[in-house]
Amino acid sequence: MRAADLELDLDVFTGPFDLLLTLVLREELDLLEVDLADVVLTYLDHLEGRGELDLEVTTEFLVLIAALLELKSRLMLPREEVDFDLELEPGEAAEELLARLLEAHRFRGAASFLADRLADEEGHRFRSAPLPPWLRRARTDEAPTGVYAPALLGAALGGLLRMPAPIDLHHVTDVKVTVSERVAHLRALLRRGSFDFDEAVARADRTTVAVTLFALLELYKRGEATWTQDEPFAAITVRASASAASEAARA
Amino acid sequence: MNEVERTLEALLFLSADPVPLDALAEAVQAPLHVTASALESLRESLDFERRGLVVREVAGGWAMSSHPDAEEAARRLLRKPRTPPLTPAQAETLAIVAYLQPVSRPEIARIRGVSAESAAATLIERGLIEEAGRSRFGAVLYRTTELFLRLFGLNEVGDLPDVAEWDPSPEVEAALRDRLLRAGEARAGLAPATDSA
Amino acid sequence: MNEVERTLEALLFLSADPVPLDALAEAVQAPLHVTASALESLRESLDFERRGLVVREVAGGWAMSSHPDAEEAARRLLRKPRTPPLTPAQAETLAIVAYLQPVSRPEIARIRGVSAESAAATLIERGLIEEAGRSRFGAVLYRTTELFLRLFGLNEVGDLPDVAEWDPSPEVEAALRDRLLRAGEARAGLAPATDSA
Repeated sequence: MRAADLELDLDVFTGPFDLLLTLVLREELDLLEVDLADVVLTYLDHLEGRGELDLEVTTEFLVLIAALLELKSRLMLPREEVDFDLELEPGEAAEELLARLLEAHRFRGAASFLADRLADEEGHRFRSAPLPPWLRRARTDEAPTGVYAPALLGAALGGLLRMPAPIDLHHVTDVKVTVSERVAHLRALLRRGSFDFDEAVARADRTTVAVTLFALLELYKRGEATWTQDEPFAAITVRASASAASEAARA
Repeated sequence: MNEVERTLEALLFLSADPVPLDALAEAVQAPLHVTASALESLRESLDFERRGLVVREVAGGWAMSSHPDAEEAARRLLRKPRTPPLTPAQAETLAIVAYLQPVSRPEIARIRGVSAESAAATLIERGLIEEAGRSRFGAVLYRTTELFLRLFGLNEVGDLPDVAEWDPSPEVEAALRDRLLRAGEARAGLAPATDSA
Repeated sequence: MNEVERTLEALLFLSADPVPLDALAEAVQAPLHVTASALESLRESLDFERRGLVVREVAGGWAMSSHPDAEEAARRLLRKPRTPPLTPAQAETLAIVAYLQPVSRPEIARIRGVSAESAAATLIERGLIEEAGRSRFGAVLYRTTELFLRLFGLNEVGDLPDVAEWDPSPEVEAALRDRLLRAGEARAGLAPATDSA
């Protein structure tokens, strides 16, 4: 089964995965309303049911779902952001996605042409028999001399001696903020008992916001903090977790 | 059938690979144009007399093969199943190599959106593609082989149809682009655009 | 030529070994006597039309071969080493064997960063390299042949050109073998690509 055939039953959509993709690309279905986690869960159920792992299909699925996640995350980003020039604008992202779709379309067409052509040509079979014995072995003394240039070998070896260029990482931004820094920052705020997450990341850049979120998750894992949020996009109130608070009281 | 023609028929029978015209001419010790017209009349006589063999120009040389009409019987006799057809992954990888050669594996993976490793390995094993040196980053480049031309009945890679033949029509492309862009912009407009966070 | 005859001609062309009558009859789906007389008339028509091919009944069945008259031309065409240009993979493999011989296949693969299996097989088939015993770990070792020397116009392996001319980083001081292995591992992504030496 191809990943495209995966049957989905989501809140906003019921049908095969490839139809979902088509509808999203045609904007007939709002990607923001599609719960991609449900798509992944459906796929995991499917894998479980099959009991075997087809790597080709799984890879195809991962690529499709990753493309959707990328697109969805771009759609959710505020457009006015200018200081965040690492990423493409949604428009550029769509252009890039389109270019990829067109290129893939082109080569899928060429691929089916080749597959058909091979099938058509199959009737022309070639003989694969060894040469008769009297023709089989060429004698060295009958061989022409100097057909190949020795420089060919030197050049090939020179190519093999070349060290590949180190991978260029200059486009990756330096990490200016670390999780432990942000953990320390959050712990400082926690001493007040509770605080608003927005407060913790006031005037921070996007990377710092993300790292602060990681730091918060880390504190939750360690049982130092927990949080509440009344509704989506409402303020997130972070407070020291009960156990941490009691420990602090004992101390 | 004249002397040159029958000798050429014997040579093509013996040769496993397509033989270039000049090598045949040298072997039959006849001028190029005599050899070329003898090959042409050999090709015609096999066809005209409805024989079981076909002589064609493929992969830059002349080659003899069985007639497709004998395929059913050949399959019964040789008990060899058809050469396995190409899987979609192999066909796509082969198409990318055929049209963009020389092309590196990362480039193939980028176009396909999935790794091309196992498909490329199978195509190499089947002799349809081969290494063609290295990119400036040291990645192995691939190109199609002579066997590829032979199995696909092509004289040279240039005989492949223009890849643009499979492009979606400009209308479809424009509509797709338009929708993608509008989707992006509409969503961006709707998303919470506060910068206070 | 009728349907059975042309199919038989195609089948005999494809078969490397003599084919028993009953196997042919089964493949063309005709009774034994029909198949036998079709083979007979195929044999006669090839002979009568003075074609380059011969069909004969030999031990074990029917076989097709080239006409003995074409032997001289076949010798001119085939009995010389085939010297098509070396592919990049073949040139790399041959260079490694030539400069480091004797060298094992795993070592060649490590230096190249990709398997050298099919390139090595072709080089052996063309008589440019040959096996030279086994390493102490049991891997097959390769060395170049007399034919190699002749085709490259060399008197002995010591006459190979100095690599210095093509050396991208001549300042590095280490044995050729070590440097090749290091670069190969860096290409395969196993080692940092920095020039540590």
